[in-house]
Amino acid sequence: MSDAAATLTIDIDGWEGPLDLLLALARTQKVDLRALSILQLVDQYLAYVNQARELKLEVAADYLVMAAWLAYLKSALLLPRDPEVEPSPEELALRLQLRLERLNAMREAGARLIARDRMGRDVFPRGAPEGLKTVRKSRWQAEIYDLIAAYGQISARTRPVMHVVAVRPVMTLDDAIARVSELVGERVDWSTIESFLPADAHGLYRKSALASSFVAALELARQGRVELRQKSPFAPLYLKGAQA
Amino acid sequence: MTAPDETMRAVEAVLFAADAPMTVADLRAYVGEEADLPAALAALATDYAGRGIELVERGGRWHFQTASDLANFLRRDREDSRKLSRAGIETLAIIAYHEPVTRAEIESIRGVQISKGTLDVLMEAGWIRPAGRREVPGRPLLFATTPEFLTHFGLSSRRDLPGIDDLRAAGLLDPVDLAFDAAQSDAEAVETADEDD
Amino acid sequence: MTAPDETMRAVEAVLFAADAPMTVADLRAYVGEEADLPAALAALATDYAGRGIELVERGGRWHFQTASDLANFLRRDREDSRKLSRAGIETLAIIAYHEPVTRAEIESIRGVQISKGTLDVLMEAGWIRPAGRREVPGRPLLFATTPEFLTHFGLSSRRDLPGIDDLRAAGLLDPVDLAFDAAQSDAEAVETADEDD
Repeated sequence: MSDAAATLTIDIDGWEGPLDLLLALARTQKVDLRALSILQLVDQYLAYVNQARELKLEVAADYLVMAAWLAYLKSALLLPRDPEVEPSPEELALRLQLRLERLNAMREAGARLIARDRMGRDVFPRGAPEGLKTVRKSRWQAEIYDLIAAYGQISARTRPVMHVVAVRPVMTLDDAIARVSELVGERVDWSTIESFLPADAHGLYRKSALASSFVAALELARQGRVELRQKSPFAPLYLKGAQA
Repeated sequence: MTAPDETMRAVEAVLFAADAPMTVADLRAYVGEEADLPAALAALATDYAGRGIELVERGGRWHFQTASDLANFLRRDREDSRKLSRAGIETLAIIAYHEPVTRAEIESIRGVQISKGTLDVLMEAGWIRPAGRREVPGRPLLFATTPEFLTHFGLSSRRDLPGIDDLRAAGLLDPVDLAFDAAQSDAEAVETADEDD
Repeated sequence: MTAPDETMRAVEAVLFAADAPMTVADLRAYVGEEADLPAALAALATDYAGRGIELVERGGRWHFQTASDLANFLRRDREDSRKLSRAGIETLAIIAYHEPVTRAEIESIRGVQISKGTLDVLMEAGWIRPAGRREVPGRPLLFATTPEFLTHFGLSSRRDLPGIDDLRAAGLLDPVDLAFDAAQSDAEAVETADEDD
């Protein structure tokens, strides 16, 4: 058995992994892979690896893992069958044989492929082709929307910007002071600030009138012309003309 | 066309694969000393006469070439659909709205210089044309749109282009101010709703 | 060899001038929409059969090349620059015969990891390409051969791969698991047959 192994050069680097080495060893049996003796192959492999180690060659870990697995397979194949153990050693051996067959098939296919008449080695394309010309014509695309939007943006970007503040209905502070001081003179009792607003004031104008009238009331109180009264925060605000 | 002999086949293959025309001496180095090359070349030239490929001799050098009457088949036109650049579309828009217009005027309206390529592209697209010169110092060229421009954009005349007011109404002008006004009226709507409560 | 018609001449010239193999659709862009290209190609292939130049189809693409038996005239000072390693050849064969195939599947057949360089070399040669992903956990990349692979190795299609039919019939392109199950059921069938005797 070691004779078979010895026919292969001891050069662990030359193998593309343990399966490659196994296939090379299997071929030395000179039988169809389907008739391969797995037990014999295991012995071949173990002898080869041992020999390499005796020669103090560095043996990569995966070769040793394969060696350990094959040693286990061998013992399982030789010892009485334990029906509890799944998969059976025969199944493991069959799987190994199937893998070797597949690797062998691809190795032979690769050899046949590479031996074909290959472009640039056996057959040649034209050495100096004139080449074909493609004359490119661009068909430009743009949509009317793009055109109009672009003009809008240019206009927006370059036209002089003029800001117009929309006219809003407001009561100015001067108007409110005049109005409140006039009305307060006509009244004797405390009146709510709302009663000083124009009866027809609505919406934003009413808000503006209320705010202006409030500031007007504060100003008039500062001048000592009105008195203000409020019972608590947010309670109605009352005005009355100051005692002369 | 007779069945070629081995010398003819070899010459045929060598000339085909060669990357430059070859003299008889060049060929001999490949095909062999004994071969009757002049005979093989003459026979090949006859074989190829009238085909799409011809064997020709120029100054003692032989090569295959495509038949000259077929040159029109060796090129083809390809139309690529390409989108106009931003500069292109802006320039086109200015010409369309202001034509006839000089390049300097386009630049002044755009606020950016235009490259010559931009006008070239619009010209190539067939959308603008030179339209005389402005009679001012320097006599600058004027540009205007073409009938193809109207066709491409589905316009029956330039008057179909929306005016500034239309653009504003469509939200295409001054989008910042428009957004502001929209936000304002939303706010008022909310206030009114509050008062109704 | 009959006198070529105009379509044949045009196809001949275009393929001759082309610097890469061409599909019928490629040719049509040059020769014209109406031309009966399949007929012209078939007639040309017949015309050139046995000459020093041949018209061949590889993976649907047509090109002229020198006849393979003339390699000895042409190989002069050309060395095989693309010398592939054993790993490269095996990996290429596995991809070609099994495509599309993942890296893990290649490794499982070879019983060893592929170094990164191996796939790179094949990819750089233009013979393999990534071909999508397998929709399994991890979505591994798939590899397949290219049209250039067929051209380089002189294959009309993958069906021309040496011995592919035999390999398929023998189940040697099936994964080990599948082959194992098949072998097991065969064995059971034999056992049952034995018992019947």
